[in-house]
Parts: sequence; C-alpha cells; structure tokens
Amino acid sequence: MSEFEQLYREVILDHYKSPRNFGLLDPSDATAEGQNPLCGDEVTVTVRFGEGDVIEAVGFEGRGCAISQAATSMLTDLVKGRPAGEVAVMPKEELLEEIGIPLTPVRLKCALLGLGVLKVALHRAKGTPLPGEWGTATGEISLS
Amino acid sequence: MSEFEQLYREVILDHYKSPRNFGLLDPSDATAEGQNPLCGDEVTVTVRFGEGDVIEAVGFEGRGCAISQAATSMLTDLVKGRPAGEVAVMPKEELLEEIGIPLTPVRLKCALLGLGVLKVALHRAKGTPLPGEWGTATGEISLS
Amino acid sequence: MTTTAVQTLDAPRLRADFPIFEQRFHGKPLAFLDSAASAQKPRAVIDAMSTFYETSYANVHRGVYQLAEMATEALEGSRETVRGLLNAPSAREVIFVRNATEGINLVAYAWGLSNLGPGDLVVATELEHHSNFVPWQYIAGRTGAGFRLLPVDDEGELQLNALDAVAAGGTVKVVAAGVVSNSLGTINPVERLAAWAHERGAIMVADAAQAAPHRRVDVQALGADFVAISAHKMCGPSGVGALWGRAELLERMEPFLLGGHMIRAVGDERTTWGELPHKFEAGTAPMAEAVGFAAAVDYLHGVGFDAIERHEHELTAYALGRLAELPWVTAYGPPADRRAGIVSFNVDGVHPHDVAQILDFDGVAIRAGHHCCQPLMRRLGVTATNRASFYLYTVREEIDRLVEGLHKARKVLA
Amino acid sequence: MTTTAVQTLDAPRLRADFPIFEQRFHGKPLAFLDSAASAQKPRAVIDAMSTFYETSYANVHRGVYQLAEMATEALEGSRETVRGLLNAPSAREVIFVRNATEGINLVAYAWGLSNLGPGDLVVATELEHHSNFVPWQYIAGRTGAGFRLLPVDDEGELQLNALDAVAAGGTVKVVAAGVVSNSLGTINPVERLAAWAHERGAIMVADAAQAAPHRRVDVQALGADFVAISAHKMCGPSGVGALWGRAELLERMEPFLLGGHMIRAVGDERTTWGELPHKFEAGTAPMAEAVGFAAAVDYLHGVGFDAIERHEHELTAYALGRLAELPWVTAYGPPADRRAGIVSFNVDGVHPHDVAQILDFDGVAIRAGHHCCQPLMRRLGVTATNRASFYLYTVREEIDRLVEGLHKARKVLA
Ligand SMILES: Cc1ncc(COP(=O)(O)O)c(C=O)c1O
Ligand SMILES: Cc1ncc(COP(=O)(O)O)c(C=O)c1O
Repeated sequence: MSEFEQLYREVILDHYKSPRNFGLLDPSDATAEGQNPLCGDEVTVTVRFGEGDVIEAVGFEGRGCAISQAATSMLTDLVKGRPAGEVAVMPKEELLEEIGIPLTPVRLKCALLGLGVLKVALHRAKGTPLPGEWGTATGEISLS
Repeated sequence: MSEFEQLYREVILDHYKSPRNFGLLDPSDATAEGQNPLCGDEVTVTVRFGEGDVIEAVGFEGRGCAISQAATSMLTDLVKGRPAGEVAVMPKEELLEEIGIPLTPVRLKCALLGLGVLKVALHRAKGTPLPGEWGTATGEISLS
Repeated sequence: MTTTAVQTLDAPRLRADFPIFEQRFHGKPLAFLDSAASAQKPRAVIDAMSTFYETSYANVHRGVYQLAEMATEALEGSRETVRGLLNAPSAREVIFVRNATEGINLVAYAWGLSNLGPGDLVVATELEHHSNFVPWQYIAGRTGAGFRLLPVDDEGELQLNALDAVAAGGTVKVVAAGVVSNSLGTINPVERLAAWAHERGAIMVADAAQAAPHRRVDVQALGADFVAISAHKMCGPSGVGALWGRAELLERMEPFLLGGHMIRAVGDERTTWGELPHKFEAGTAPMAEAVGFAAAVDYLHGVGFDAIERHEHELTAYALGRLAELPWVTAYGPPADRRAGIVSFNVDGVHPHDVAQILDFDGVAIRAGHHCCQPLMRRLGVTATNRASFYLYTVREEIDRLVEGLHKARKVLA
Repeated sequence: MTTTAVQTLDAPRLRADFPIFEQRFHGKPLAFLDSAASAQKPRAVIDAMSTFYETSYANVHRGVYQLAEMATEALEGSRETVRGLLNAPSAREVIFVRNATEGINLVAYAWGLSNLGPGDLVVATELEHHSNFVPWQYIAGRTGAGFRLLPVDDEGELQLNALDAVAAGGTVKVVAAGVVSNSLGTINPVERLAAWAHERGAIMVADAAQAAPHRRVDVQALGADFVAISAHKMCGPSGVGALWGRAELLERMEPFLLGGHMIRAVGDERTTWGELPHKFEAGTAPMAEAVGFAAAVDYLHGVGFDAIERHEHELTAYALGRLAELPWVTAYGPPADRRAGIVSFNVDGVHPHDVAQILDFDGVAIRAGHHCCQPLMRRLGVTATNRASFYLYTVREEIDRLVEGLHKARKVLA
C-alpha cells in the first residue's frame, strides 16, 4: 500500500463522505466547540446523557479535512453507551488505533480535534477532567 | 616596525604622557563634553576665541586610552590660531594624518572623540556646522 | 527600466545552487511551491555563515581585539548591503530585527505607545498578514485609538476610493499596508497610500516581507516611513530581518527593546539612549544571520531582480491559465499582470489540508490554511485556501505536477 | 553531586572541535579569553545548522508537507532539549527569543505594563547587566513604579541584609537578578532572593545568560519565575535564546510581540491568543538557530557541566593567583570559590583599551570596557576594567600569556 492509500484508506473515506452522528442534537445536555488555529478547522460536539453519566447520544458538525471529519465521526461511534468519566480519561491512543493510519504531528492535531472538544463538553456538564496537554509539537487546539 | 610599535609609536606616547593644552580654560568662550559609550572614555574641551572666530586657546581634560588622549592633545595643537569656521569643517583625515597610525574602526572612535567634541563646542558658540555622521561601524560618540 | 538586454534566468541551472533539491521526497524530486512561507537557501548563504563562525566570530562592537573587529566589520558590512537593497539613504536607518513581524512591532510599540490616543485612527488593509494587523489592533486598543480596515474588492485589490470613508470621524495617524499580499499576490499601490497618509500627517508603515524577495523595494520610491522585511523569505537565514525607518522619526522615538548596547549612559535613576541604529538593537545582534542575509542579497543581485520578477510573472500566468481549465477550481486574486508569484485557490468539495497532503505524496509542497490572513479569508468567505508560490528555482513542470495532483485529490475526495 | 568518578575535561583536546583555533592572529595562536561576551562554536553546532538548511528546511508548524513536518520536528525537538537543559517542567514554558535581552524585555513589557503602577517597586541589583536593568528601569518609569537597587559589598557580593531597607515604603512586585555576574563572576544567591520575593508576592526574574554556559541551571531549584538565557554564550549560534516562565504566569499574561503564529482567531475587532509557547512567538521562529542551540546543549552535556565548572574554577584560581603577584594590578570580585570563570582587573596607570590592544598584538583576546555594567563600574569607582573570561577550551598557558602581556602594557604605558 502506498502512503497515499494508507492515509486515505476506504474506511476513512467512508466516514468522511458519510459521517456517522452528523448534526447537532437539540436539545442536548452538553456542548462544546473548537478550532484548530493552524488551519481553521472547526468542530462542534453535542452530547445527551442517559442514566447516570452514560453517553446516550452524540452529534457533531464541523468543517475540516477528511482526517478531522472522519476521526470525529469514528469517535462518536466509539463513545456512545460509555460513561462520561471513562471517556474523559480515554487515552488518545484508543482513538488513533481505531483510525488506524500513521499520522504526522500536524495531522495528529486534525485527528484529535473532535476528542478534545468532546472532553470539554463532558467537563462542562459533568465536571470530568479536562484534556491535558495535547503536545506542543504543532500548536494547540483552541476551544471556545 | 611591528603593529605594536606602529600604534604606540614615540610621538603618541609622548602626547599621552605629556598632553599639550591639558586642563580646562576658565573663563572660556565655548565648552562641550563627550563620551564614547563603548568604553566610557570622556573628554571635555574648552575654547577661547581671539579676533573674529579665531581659536586663541584650547584646553581639554579627559579620561581614556592612550589613543584618545594623545589624539586630543595633538588636535589642540593643530587647531590653535585657526578660525572656528575652518576647524568646524576640518575633515577627520587631517587629524588622522597627524596621528599617523593605522586605526581599526573601534580605535578610530577613540581617536576622533576629541574632534567631535570640539566641533560641538564651536557649534554652540559660533553656530558652525555640527560634525556629520561619524560612521556607524562601531557605535557613535555621544555628546552631552 | 533602463536595461537594454532583457534579463532572464535559467531556473534549472539555479536549482543546482540549492542543496535541498538533491534530496527526494516520497521518492520524487521536490517541487517546492511554498516559497512565500519561506524560501530555500543557496549554498553560498549557508557557507557564508559557516565561514563566519569558523574564521571571524566574536561579539561585535565593543571588542578591541582583531577577531571582534572582524566580526564588527562583517555585521556592519551586512547592514550596508541591506541598505543598498532597500536604497535607504543611510545605514543608520537599517535596524536588524528577528523578522518582519518584530520590525512592525517595534514601530507599533515604540512609535505607537507614545503617539496614539483616543480619537486617533490606525488604518490597515483587509489584505494584511496578521503581522501587520494584530500589532496595530493591539496597540490601538492599549492606547484608545481606533482601528479601521480598508476593504478589498472581489479580486482582492484595495478599494482606494473607500479611504476617506474609512478615515471619517477620526485623525489618521498610521496607515499599515503590505507591498505584496502573501495570500493573493496582489501588488498594492503603497506609493498612493503613502501620499494619502502624509496628506493627513500620518505615518506609512509598509510590510515588504513578501515583496522584497521578488521585486526591487526602494524605500525612497515607495515614500513610506517604515519598511519591514525578513531574510528567510529571500534565500537568507531564519532569525534575521530588517526594519528601515526614516532617521528623523527613529531619532525622535523612544527605544523599544532595552538592554546592552542600545544605551549612551546608564544612571541609577535615568538612562540615555545610543545613536542610530544601536538605540534599537538591544543585546547581542543576530550576527551570523546578518552575514547570511547579506550573502542572500548578493545572490539575488547576481540573479537579478528584474529577471526574478519576469520569471515569476511567466509562471503565474501559466499557473492561472492551467487552473482556469479546471471548472472545479476557484482561484482568488487579481490577474497575473497585477500580482507577484502567488496563486491561491480551492478545489470544490476538498479541504485544502487534503489537497496539500495528497500533493505531498507526489513530492509537491504547497501551503494550505489561512496564511495568517484570517480577515481576508472571511472576506473571501472561506476558512482556508491552497496556495502555490513560486521563486527563482521554480520550473514550469512543477506547476504541471501540481495540476495533476489536483485531479487526483478531486478523484479521491470530492 | 552524586557522581562518584570526578568528571574532568581535556581542554587541549576539546580545542580541536573549534575551527576558530585553526587560525593564527598576529602570527600567534588565538588565546580567546572573551567567552563571557560570546563563546566560540564547535564544528558540531555549525554543521547542525548547515545540515538543517540543506536537508530539512521549510517554515514550521502550518505546513502539511513532509519538509515542513521535518522542520517542525527539528524546532520542537530543540525546544525539548532546552527544556531538559533548564529542567523546566514543560516545553510549553520554553519560549525561543533572540537573546536573553529580548527574554527579559518580554517579561518587563508583557508582565510589567499590566502589573506595575505607582507605589510598586522593582528591585534590581547593582551587579546587573544593562539587559536586566534598563528594561526594568524603563518600564517602571512608564508605569509610575519605583526602581531600587540592591547594593553590593566591596567584594562585589550582594548585601542581602539591605533587602528590607531597599524595599521600604513600597510594594515589591519584581526582583531582577543575575545568577552569575558577567563583570565579576559573582555567583548570586538567587534561591534566597526568590524566597524573599515570593514572601512579598513579587515575581523573581533571573538572568542566567552568564550562568547557563558554565553551570547547571535548574529553574525549579532556583525557584525563579522567569529565567532568560542566550545560546551564543554557550557554544550556540547568535540569534537565539530562551525564556523560561512558569505556565501559570505566562497563561495569565498579555502577549508581547503580535503577529503571525501567536494567535487563535483574528477578528476585525478583537483577537484571541494561541496556546503556550506559541502565544509568545510571533512571526517566523529562529528555526536553524534553535537547531544549533540544541546541538550546543548536546555538546555541553557531552563535555559535562560538572567538568566545565571544575575546569573554570581551576583556571580562575590560577589567574587570581598570578594577578595577585602583580602589585600594580587591582582585581575585583569575590574569591575563586565563590565565582565563575571571570576575572576583572585594572593595571595601574594603563587604560583597559590599551591593555586589550597590546594583548591583541600577542593574540590574546580580552574585553576592555564597562561590560554593560555602568552602575557596577560607578560602585567600583572606575569607568572600565579589563576582563578575562574562561571556557571549556581555555588552557593555563593562555593565562600565562595574559600575564606576560600585562607586564608589556605596563612597561610601555604606565
Ligand atoms: C549577565 C548577562 N546578562 C545578559 C546578557 C545579555 O545577553 P544578550 O546580549 O545575549 O542578550 C549578558 C551578555 O552580554 C550577560 O552576561
Ligand atoms: C506579507 C507578509 N508579512 C509579514 C510576514 C511575516 O514574516 P515573518 O514571519 O518573517 O515575520 C509574512 C510572512 O509570513 C508575509 O508574507
């Protein structure tokens, strides 16, 4: 497989072209929005909780590259049905494994934008820990 | 002659050790003071005029290296009896020729400190032109 | 132009001067179409700095020993070279800074903090790079002055007829404009802006970071009061740039950075400032970088600015022509004859990050993003664009490879 | 120290790493005794920068293509190396600047302009280099705060028992002190100053420009809030230095230089700032310089800071001993065991300029002047001194050549 085929493999393109859980939930219990200041990518995430702090539904919208959109789409699938407290401390490696492609530091920022934004939404609603440092390699993701 | 003997030749050492016209004139018709901010050298020059704008007497004091002290001493000999207007536009080459030693840019500043200060004194008393740019190679002489 | 023979350049031959092209990327020769962000370096520039460190290095200005004199001569000789590049009246007016950004900040702080206040206006343009935008917005905010934007038209050209309206209700004190837009390549009529500024008693601050690599920048012809450039965009090293300012203004200004070298006498209560340019150069100078900067200027003079400009115009016209063949590509900015060698565009339905990434796999390096021009992006109604930019080592086939890559990106992602 | 084996260094062997020593000056081998002004560069440092330009150069951070990723990794890897040098908790707290001077100005402006006012005090020391003196004097003046000096005793050591008197009648907001004096070599008790500052709610700004080349500087052990260093004094290139600051403070501060890269979002009305360290790094970074800086740090680690410190102590003790044999020489500063490798002195009746000049004719390079310490010179009652300073490539015979030259200077001029 060429580097090209590795990065833009079928499943990524599928999530990019048909994102899961696309669209904002209304009403929702938690929401957050974030941008990647390096490229202007934007993601908004909304969450609805079920019993306790279990994530019942997630919805997102955004503009961005294939990697950031596909990664956020995959993320939403990954966290549904799991408790907020668990997702808040979910290591980024778990998502990266799911994405399953080699990423350079700049593209890593694209892939992790949605996860950071989701963690902020959970923090706002449930007081769970904020995402730590996302590394200084290429500028931080900004949240608003 | 070694570089050393060139720079510290007999006449320089003589002027350094027995400076001519040393001591400030009191009363005087014009005075100015200057420092070389690179090394802290200081020179004060006083002038008394005779008929018209002829420089009748010059006196100086200062602390500084052999080059700056000797050069100022030589300068005072050089300008006595000449009109202020002529000295004000005296090219630095005239003094340098009198000094007669090869000078690097930093030492040039030492050698020309007294001339700059004298020109300021003349300017103050007679409105003669101020010294132009002394070159940017190693910092300017500061006047106060 | 008074040249009789047309100056041309031989880009394939010049490429041999640049070690970076000896390498392959993703198995392909490097098509470096991101010179507007930073240019590659010829061996002459790299070697000039190594040689300086190996043979003439010491801290400058204050040393009496021979090595310090050599280093001082190297630094001050470089200043003279940069003076010549800009046709500045005196080397005293040339201040070495880290980059154009710092040069503009110097003016914003040292001139702005003492000369701006409520009722005053700073006018910047919608085209500005953040570096000639945010410092003014910030210092205006700190001093209570207003901050206004001169709009561009749909082709990305300044709407000069809006000037008086923009200035309404305030006293214009600063006009800040780039000579060449780094996003669109637009060449701005800085001479006319300067005249307008001076009619109002305002200062004209010209950001020539993107112009100086590609065209003659003559500060006297521009009529500006301050002009900032960066070495790294013109084949020189990182870590150095220059600010030119009119001596009368620099002399009346407060200093900016304070510390060693920029002083006359330091008292416990009060300190007096050194002469120009030292007053604005606190601490140890970027000495080797200045030497590399001068080597770059010499290199560019050797190639010839007229030849560089002509070469880039040809490439730009060619690139715009090729992009115009693609109905799914939107190109921004004015026609080729009114711009420098920069082409910004978008591919329908494909994010610039993905375009740039897919091109990279073919060894084609372009930039994707907002190019430090978020206000302009808003005006264009996008968050990001692709940008291909050309320099003296760019060849036509690289543009063909770019276009090929766009087809590929569209096929995969759109 | 927990090392069991005593670390030593072999200066004659290390000299071979430095190309500058291949040259002769005035027909003599170079005795470079001016490292406190700026150190010479080993080949490893020069080559690291050339290689960076030849193989990995592009503008950092925003590029998606491979070359930009390589450059970004090089820059950020260098930041991590500098973090390690300073034992800083996080690389986010390490800001690349041009030199220590700029680092201190950053704090004086960005922290000082917003946090100082009438009734507040900035306390600096009489030993300070102008770079940790004039910025505070200036910003205190701009904000209406007071500026006070902590005096030194006759040996050039800080009089800590005067602290409370110096602070009387005001609220101390900043304490600014060097870790090692560049004029006298005095090692200051910054830990104790920091504790005193923090008791009063003040920030401690430590100028480690002269300490970092010669000793371990551990920002956590120092207890300071800001620490500034320059690469060029520690075998690194010109054009780069680092400011370390506590994240809590940096996060709450306004930015300093404004422009590209340091922003989050630029609005027409308002701009928000990027995350650390980017918020303080406007414009294109000194990229190759950072790479050279890291190579220098690696080189110094290879030699070993303990070995460097020991070597310089031996040289200093030797030099002070030799000078003490000359009744017509006055040496300034504390005994060898309380200072770094710097010796300042005067020859009765001979101006330092002449001493330095005469030494130069024998290939011995020392500095003569006020060493950017005019307040200290006034305290010592002189306008200038001679200063010989040592580094890892200094050998004993160079000190013998220095002493020989002093005899000669005296013979000719005194
Ligand atoms: C103690 C001290 N502080 C600050 C500086 C300033 O360093 P730079 O000129 O690299 O900013 C120096 C060096 O001259 C120094 O010795
Ligand atoms: C038009 C323009 N202005 C300013 C800058 C800033 O240059 P630097 O980052 O070298 O300060 C750039 C480059 O990014 C530019 O293109």
